[in-house]
Amino acid sequence: MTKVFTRPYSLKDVETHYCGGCGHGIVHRLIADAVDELGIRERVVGIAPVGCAVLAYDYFNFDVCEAAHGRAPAVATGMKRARPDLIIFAYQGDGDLAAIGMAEIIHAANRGENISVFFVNNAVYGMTGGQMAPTTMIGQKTETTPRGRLMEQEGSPIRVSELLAQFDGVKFVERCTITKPKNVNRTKAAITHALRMQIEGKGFGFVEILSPCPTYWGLQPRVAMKMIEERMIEVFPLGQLKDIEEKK
Amino acid sequence: MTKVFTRPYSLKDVETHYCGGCGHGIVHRLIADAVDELGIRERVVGIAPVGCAVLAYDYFNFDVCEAAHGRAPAVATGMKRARPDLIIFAYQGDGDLAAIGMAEIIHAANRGENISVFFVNNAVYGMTGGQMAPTTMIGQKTETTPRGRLMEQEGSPIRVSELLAQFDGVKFVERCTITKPKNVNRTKAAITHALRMQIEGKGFGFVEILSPCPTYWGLQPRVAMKMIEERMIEVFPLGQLKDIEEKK
Amino acid sequence: MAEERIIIAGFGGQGIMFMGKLLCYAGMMEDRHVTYMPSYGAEVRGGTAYCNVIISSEEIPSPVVSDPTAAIIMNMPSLAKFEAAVVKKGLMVVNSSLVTRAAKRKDIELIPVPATSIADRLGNTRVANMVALGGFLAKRAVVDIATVTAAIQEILPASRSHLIEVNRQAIAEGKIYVEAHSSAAIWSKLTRGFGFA
Amino acid sequence: MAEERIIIAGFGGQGIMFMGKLLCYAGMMEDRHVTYMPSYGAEVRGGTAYCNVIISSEEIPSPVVSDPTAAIIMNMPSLAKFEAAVVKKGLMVVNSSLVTRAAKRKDIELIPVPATSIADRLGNTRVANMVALGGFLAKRAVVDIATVTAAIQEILPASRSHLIEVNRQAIAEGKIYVEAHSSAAIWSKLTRGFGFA
Amino acid sequence: MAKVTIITQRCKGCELCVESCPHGVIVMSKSLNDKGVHFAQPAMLEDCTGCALCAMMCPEVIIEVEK
Amino acid sequence: MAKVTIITQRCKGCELCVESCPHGVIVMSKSLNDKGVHFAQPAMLEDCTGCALCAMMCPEVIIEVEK
Amino acid sequence: MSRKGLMCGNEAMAEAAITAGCRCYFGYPITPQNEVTAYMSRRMPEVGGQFVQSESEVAAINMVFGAAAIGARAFTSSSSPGISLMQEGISYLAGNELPSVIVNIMRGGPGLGNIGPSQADYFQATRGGGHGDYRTIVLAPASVQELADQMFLAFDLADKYRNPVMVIADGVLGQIVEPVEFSPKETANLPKKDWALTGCSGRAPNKIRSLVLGDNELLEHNRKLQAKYRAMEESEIRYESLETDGADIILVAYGSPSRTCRSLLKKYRQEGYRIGLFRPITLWPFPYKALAEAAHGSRMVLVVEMSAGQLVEDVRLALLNDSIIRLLGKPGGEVIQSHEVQSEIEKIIEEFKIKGR
Amino acid sequence: MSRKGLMCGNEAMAEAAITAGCRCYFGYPITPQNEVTAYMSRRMPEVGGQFVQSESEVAAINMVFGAAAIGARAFTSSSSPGISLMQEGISYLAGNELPSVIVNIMRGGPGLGNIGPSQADYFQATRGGGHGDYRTIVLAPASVQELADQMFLAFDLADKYRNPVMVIADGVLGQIVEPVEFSPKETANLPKKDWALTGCSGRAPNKIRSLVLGDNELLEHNRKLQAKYRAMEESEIRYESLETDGADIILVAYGSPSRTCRSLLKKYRQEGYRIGLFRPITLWPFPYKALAEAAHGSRMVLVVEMSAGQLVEDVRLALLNDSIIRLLGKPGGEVIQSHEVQSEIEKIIEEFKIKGR
Ligand SMILES: Cc1ncc(C[n+]2csc(CCOP(=O)(O)OP(=O)(O)O)c2C)c(N)n1
Ligand SMILES: Cc1ncc(C[n+]2csc(CCOP(=O)(O)OP(=O)(O)O)c2C)c(N)n1
Ligand code: SF4
Ligand code: SF4
Ligand code: SF4
Ligand code: SF4
Ligand code: SF4
Ligand code: SF4
Ligand SMILES: [Mg+2]
Ligand SMILES: [Mg+2]
Repeated sequence: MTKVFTRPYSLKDVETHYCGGCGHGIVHRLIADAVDELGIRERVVGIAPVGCAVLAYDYFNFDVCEAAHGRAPAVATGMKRARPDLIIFAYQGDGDLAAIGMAEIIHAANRGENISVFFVNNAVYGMTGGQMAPTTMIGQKTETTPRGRLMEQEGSPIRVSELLAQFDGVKFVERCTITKPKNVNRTKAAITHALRMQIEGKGFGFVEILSPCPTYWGLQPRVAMKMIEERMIEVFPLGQLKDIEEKK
Repeated sequence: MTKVFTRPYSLKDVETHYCGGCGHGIVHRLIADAVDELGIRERVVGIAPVGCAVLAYDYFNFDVCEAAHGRAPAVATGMKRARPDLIIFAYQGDGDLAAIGMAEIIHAANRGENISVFFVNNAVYGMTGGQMAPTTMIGQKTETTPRGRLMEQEGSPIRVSELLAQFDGVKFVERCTITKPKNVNRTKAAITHALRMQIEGKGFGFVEILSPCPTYWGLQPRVAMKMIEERMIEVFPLGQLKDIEEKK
Repeated sequence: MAEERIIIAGFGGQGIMFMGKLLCYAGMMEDRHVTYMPSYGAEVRGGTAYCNVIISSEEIPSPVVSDPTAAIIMNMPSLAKFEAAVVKKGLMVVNSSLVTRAAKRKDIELIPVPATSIADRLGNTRVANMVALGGFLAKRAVVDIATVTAAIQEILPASRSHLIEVNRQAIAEGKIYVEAHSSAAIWSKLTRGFGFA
Repeated sequence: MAEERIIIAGFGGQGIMFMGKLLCYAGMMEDRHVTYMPSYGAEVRGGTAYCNVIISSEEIPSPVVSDPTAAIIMNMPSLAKFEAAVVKKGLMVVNSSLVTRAAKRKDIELIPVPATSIADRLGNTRVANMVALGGFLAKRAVVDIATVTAAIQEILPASRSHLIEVNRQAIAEGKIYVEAHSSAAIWSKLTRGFGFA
Repeated sequence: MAKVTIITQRCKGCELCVESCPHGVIVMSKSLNDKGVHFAQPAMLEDCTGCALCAMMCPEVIIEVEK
Repeated sequence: MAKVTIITQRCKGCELCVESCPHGVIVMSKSLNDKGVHFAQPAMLEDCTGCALCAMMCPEVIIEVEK
Repeated sequence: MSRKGLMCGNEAMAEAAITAGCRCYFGYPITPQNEVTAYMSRRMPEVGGQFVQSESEVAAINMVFGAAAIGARAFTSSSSPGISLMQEGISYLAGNELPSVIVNIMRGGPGLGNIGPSQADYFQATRGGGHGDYRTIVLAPASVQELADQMFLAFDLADKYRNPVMVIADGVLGQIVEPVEFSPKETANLPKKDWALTGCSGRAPNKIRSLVLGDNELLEHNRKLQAKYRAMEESEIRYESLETDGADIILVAYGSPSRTCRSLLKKYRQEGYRIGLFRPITLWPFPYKALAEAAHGSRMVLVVEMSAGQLVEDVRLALLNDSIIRLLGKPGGEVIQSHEVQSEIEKIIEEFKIKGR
Repeated sequence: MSRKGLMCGNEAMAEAAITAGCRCYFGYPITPQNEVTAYMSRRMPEVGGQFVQSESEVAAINMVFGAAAIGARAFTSSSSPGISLMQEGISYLAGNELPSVIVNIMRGGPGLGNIGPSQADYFQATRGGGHGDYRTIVLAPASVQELADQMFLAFDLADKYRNPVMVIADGVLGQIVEPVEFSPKETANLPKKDWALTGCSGRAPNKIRSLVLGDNELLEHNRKLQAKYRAMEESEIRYESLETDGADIILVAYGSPSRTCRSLLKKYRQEGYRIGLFRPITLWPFPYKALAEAAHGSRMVLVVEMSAGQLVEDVRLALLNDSIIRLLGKPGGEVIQSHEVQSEIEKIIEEFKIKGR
């Protein structure tokens, strides 16, 4: 018998601290798979966000760095400018990237830094206990929107992929999800594509991943996945928003 | 004889510190005119940026406040939330608004704060001596792009109006300029419109004004105005980008 | 009882904080001096969670419990972490459904309660905390069970009021279980490891 | 000359800083000890700009000039600001094209130079600074005019090298002007206000 | 026949594997692991096609599939 | 005939008014104001229509127009 | 009307602010003060106030700036890294003399650190982590009740002096649940906010700005600020001195460690040892004189703090005598246990042959 | 190779960094240090280095973080308000032990203040304006040459201790133009950066993080940091003591005021007064002992600083004797004039009947 699925080498064989059914674990695996397949484990450097994925350096089996809340794109810029031969990716949550870190992601994107950003959008602040994120959906109840998010009070969910796709410096943007195997594979392809473009010096790649936070959505993991398909995709449509490699 | 043009009451009768031919003076006058015409001098509060217009509180004849560099939209949010009956506007430069203050403007816009923002885009940091701004044009020489701005190195100029127009919370966006009387009047109309919408509680209004910095463009004021018409408008097209009052 | 200093520990998600707050609230309702301090400290999701509760007839100088007079241990890592801290002759209530190794201390009173199994039986694994609390109250009546029931009503949000009954029932079951198992019988089981459930 | 402490003051845009740097650079070329300190201080655009230059045969402890031995005053506000500071018997060169009130100090050597007008005549208002500098050097030969001309060549960016000649000429004109006007003649004019230009 | 192995002590009981298996191979245990969790376990292994869909969905990456 | 007044001591010599006057009414002075600036001044006032285009363009807002 | 209830420190602080008339809260989530944001999101709409979850701490402090500038009572809260991000804003608030309240529920650092309780932002709060010569009054509560009481006080002091006021507490105080009562006091005779930007109706325009460019203008402004700070030092020093009279050993602590110390006082007094506790309540202005007096004649002063040694510097400045000062400092977000203090005390007793009964 | 030229302090600092092997500069414009950004934008491409005009100071310090994490020499510079915005980042650099250099060309505050020269960020630099128990070495140059020399030193010290190093100078020093020479020294025997994130080729993965969650882990980490800080106090104290032996009056000053003081020494010595100057060069670690020794036997210590009184606190901690310390503090971005120092000295001479020749 041959192994048809095993843990990627780039993912340490340890238990995560994530809640059961959390999407972060799946996304970690996909990144590790992509790194293995591209054969870049020995020259990749990851940047962990401040958010539930803060301990990513304990899970990835390659060099990983912490970054202050929201500043991963600036940290990535510093790294890539100093060592263009390294492959740099930032892993960020929606609070991290779209709230406190909005200026940093926009400017790194606009400068067209040759880095890859993996954006895990779970529509909530997981790590701090389920507060509203910039991507929280209208009507969604969170710790800080006990009556549900109101457009009039808190504005609409921010569509980061659409926002970033506009900048000339950005070369690849895709929004994916991990609700079922097909989507998981599509996500892996997008992650791989972004990294490959970086390897080839083609510039800034961005993959947004709609991901469940069963804990702060107050839903069973399976139901949370359904929720993404039934509600979240409506607000954050899946698909490739930009790819300079695509023939038009 | 009747006076067909006199200094607006909302503009103090003092000399400015601006260089000869600087656009800030014209924009100040337009805001003062609008405030006079709307009869809101006694309930308007302006917010001066950090930039050449930092001393705006010495020129406007109504209540004006300083804000830390880039944070005027946050300051405006605090004011308007505390006193919705006041009319609050932020006056910002391109370094202030589009570099250090990018997160604040985007989030105030997305929340749809009922405020008005007047954005003076002169494609350069005037106050600090002519460094590159996020809106500096490709090829433009500045203190910090001695070889001219390079797309590959510093990215493309950021089109803030286009960026903000996308947010649901934003109700009015127009890009104007002040190169000649016709454009000056168009700018005044836009400023007045934004303020009127605020008065009527209709939400976030944004007016971008292409404005010359003859000093750091190294051009005669008249030539600087030509430069806007010949080069800058190409990159930053004039016109209304959004108006919820407009029948579609 | 002058002062009871209690540590409650388990996995995040086992309702550890709710137990602590409940005890504390009941104490206040009975006009005791109370403090409650969660360990929001070292761990994030998935780790061990614990809290400190002090119920006293006098003012409480410090809310920090370093020498607990009692501990309620809901899972294995918590046993390792707190076993040594309990004062001599102190009480340790253990969720024997999940704690499958015997405690080492012989100088404390050890009360195993198969809280998770009993809760499973009641149809809601999540009330294992209340089963354990019932067991604890059977041994240390720091507050009246009636007060605790009243306190549940106070602190459960209206949206969860349908859960009051199962919580009440779980407390009762825990108390009954402990009362039914004489300590002699328990000690003998202990030496064989927790064989319940 | 052991130490010359010079203040140069005028509007932003009059090339005040360039004058200062030039003097300083020339001083260094002649192996003097030099410091130059701009007043990037209190004012922003449109205000008064000034700088401090010290040229000395000894080490210079502090670059701050609070008691200038000489001042070059390019506009009216600068006169008000620095007139009192100049040491007794010190030198004050004044751009009489723009400074239309007489100085109050009688205990200093006052040299009016219609620098802006002369520069206008040379076809470039902007070299008024060099005219005044020429006037200053006529009175205080802290550095050689040849050195200054060489220094201009060094510090003007290549893109502006076509301006070297007019700058050189302006210095010469300033020097000639001052040499041509005996101080007696000047004193008499002073009492009538600066009537040049 | 394919083989699916799960490190059950690390299972968090999210049931995403169960949900994704097209053949109902994986079921949740009645008993608890040390975490107090009803864990996932392969039941009708004979139905397993080795498609690895279960493994792809497991956030803990504790499912291995051989064929 | 209209009348244009300029506070010449505050003029910064930017010439935007000159540029915008359709009738060439405003010219720059030969002499300097206290700032050392060749200032703007209305010259052929008889041609002035009082359109105020000059005033609209003046950053210093020192032009007044009467008609 | 006074309400008694069981609340965690964070909630008590939030409710106290509302009772003090604050209707503007701007904040960004961070552990261990998330209960404030959650509470305010619920309560503010109930009382007709404003809760904005800001996009960052930088935005939060500047929203406070805006609300304060129009004369409203506003506050924000955060924890260590978030407070670091506010340093520019706090300097602006001080420079512009805007009354405002900032709460720091401190956690372990430096960097991301952990979320354990800490007192390692003492220097930042008392010396000014921002730029320029400014001071904020710094209050240090030691119980949930005091946290509530000091929120009233903080708003009053802020208004009285037109100055930002900080309340700093280790994470324990934010998290512990204790009974608390809200008894809104008659607010002191506070100055009118005629400087506020409320629209220039019936008066000349106001401006609020810290940029002052004239010759010596900023110097004058600073002198004025310094005079205000001297006035605070004159009038606003607060502390608690427990059995320090004639004590051989004096413990110095604030916040939750002061409670651990207090719990030991009785024990040692019962054994006949003369041991006292000095607890600064205002960390700035610091009770230098009072501490010097309290420590007069004592053999040893033991400073107990959850940091590597910051409060101890003020104790040194108070006593100007290093030989009688000892530090029990515990950095890294870890609670100081009773037995740790005890063992330091035992060492002192032994070393100095201090007698019990 | 050594080059001599006339440069302003800002440019000299920038060139020195390049000579020290720094190929990464990240910064945001602010007066009075704009010459650095301008210079770097020109020079970095010439030497194959990177200049990024960051979107803000927050971004700049985090770019430095990134470059430092992969083992490069990186630096940023700013002025007071910008440095306040970097406080979180500096705490992260310290917590993560990343060698890096931060320059603060101080201006008048608080708030926007003005762009005049100032020394009012002394507390921020020496006590840590960020959160948590951390220290940065703080160097204080007094001339353009020293600014250049200290940049070499700063990079070496940063690498030696894996710690951020700050260079702070009042605006005068950034702006003045003086002759300067760059003589790249043999770099000391610096530790290998085997902790850097360079790709895990041929070794186990490295991680850089300041979040440490295990029981007492952060405590241990802090103890390690503290031990490092003690080592710095042991080895890195630098100062200049001029004619302090047997002096009646000792001036204490750093940066450009120290030059004003120095210019008075000669004058007074000529008149037969015994007057000396003590100039701390490292502000942290502060030369407490050296100052105590220098001041031993003197009648009065006059602290001269461009702030309302911050350095003076370290002088008090050094001398533990308030009665001989006097302060000439000038806040608000104003230069201290020679005659102001002189008049303070005259007062002391008179009051203490100090004799000249
Ligand atoms: C400066 C600062 N502000 C706030 C925090 C607290 N904080 C930690 S994680 C987080 C948000 C996490 O949300 P997100 O980025 O969406 O990640 P998730 O946990 O949802 O994956 C916040 C606010 C912090 N650590 N630092
Ligand atoms: C925190 C901070 N960073 C930097 C500065 C310095 N600074 C003042 S104005 C300015 C940029 C001004 O440019 P812009 O906003 O375009 O206004 P303009 O002068 O062009 O009108 C900068 C960087 C500052 N005052 N504060
Ligand atoms: S809180 Fe949400 S995002 Fe965080 S680990 Fe749990 S499920 Fe995942
Ligand atoms: S520098 Fe430019 S923007 Fe600033 S006042 Fe001068 S012309 Fe206007
Ligand atoms: S490999 Fe496929 S068939 Fe087998 S258990 Fe997994 S999902 Fe089911
Ligand atoms: S997906 Fe993984 S963690 Fe979830 S139930 Fe299945 S085996 Fe367990
Ligand atoms: S009013 Fe019209 S016509 Fe008259 S000067 Fe002005 S622009 Fe010319
Ligand atoms: S537009 Fe105004 S400032 Fe410019 S030249 Fe004309 S009058 Fe003078
Ligand atoms: Mg999230
Ligand atoms: Mg600009």
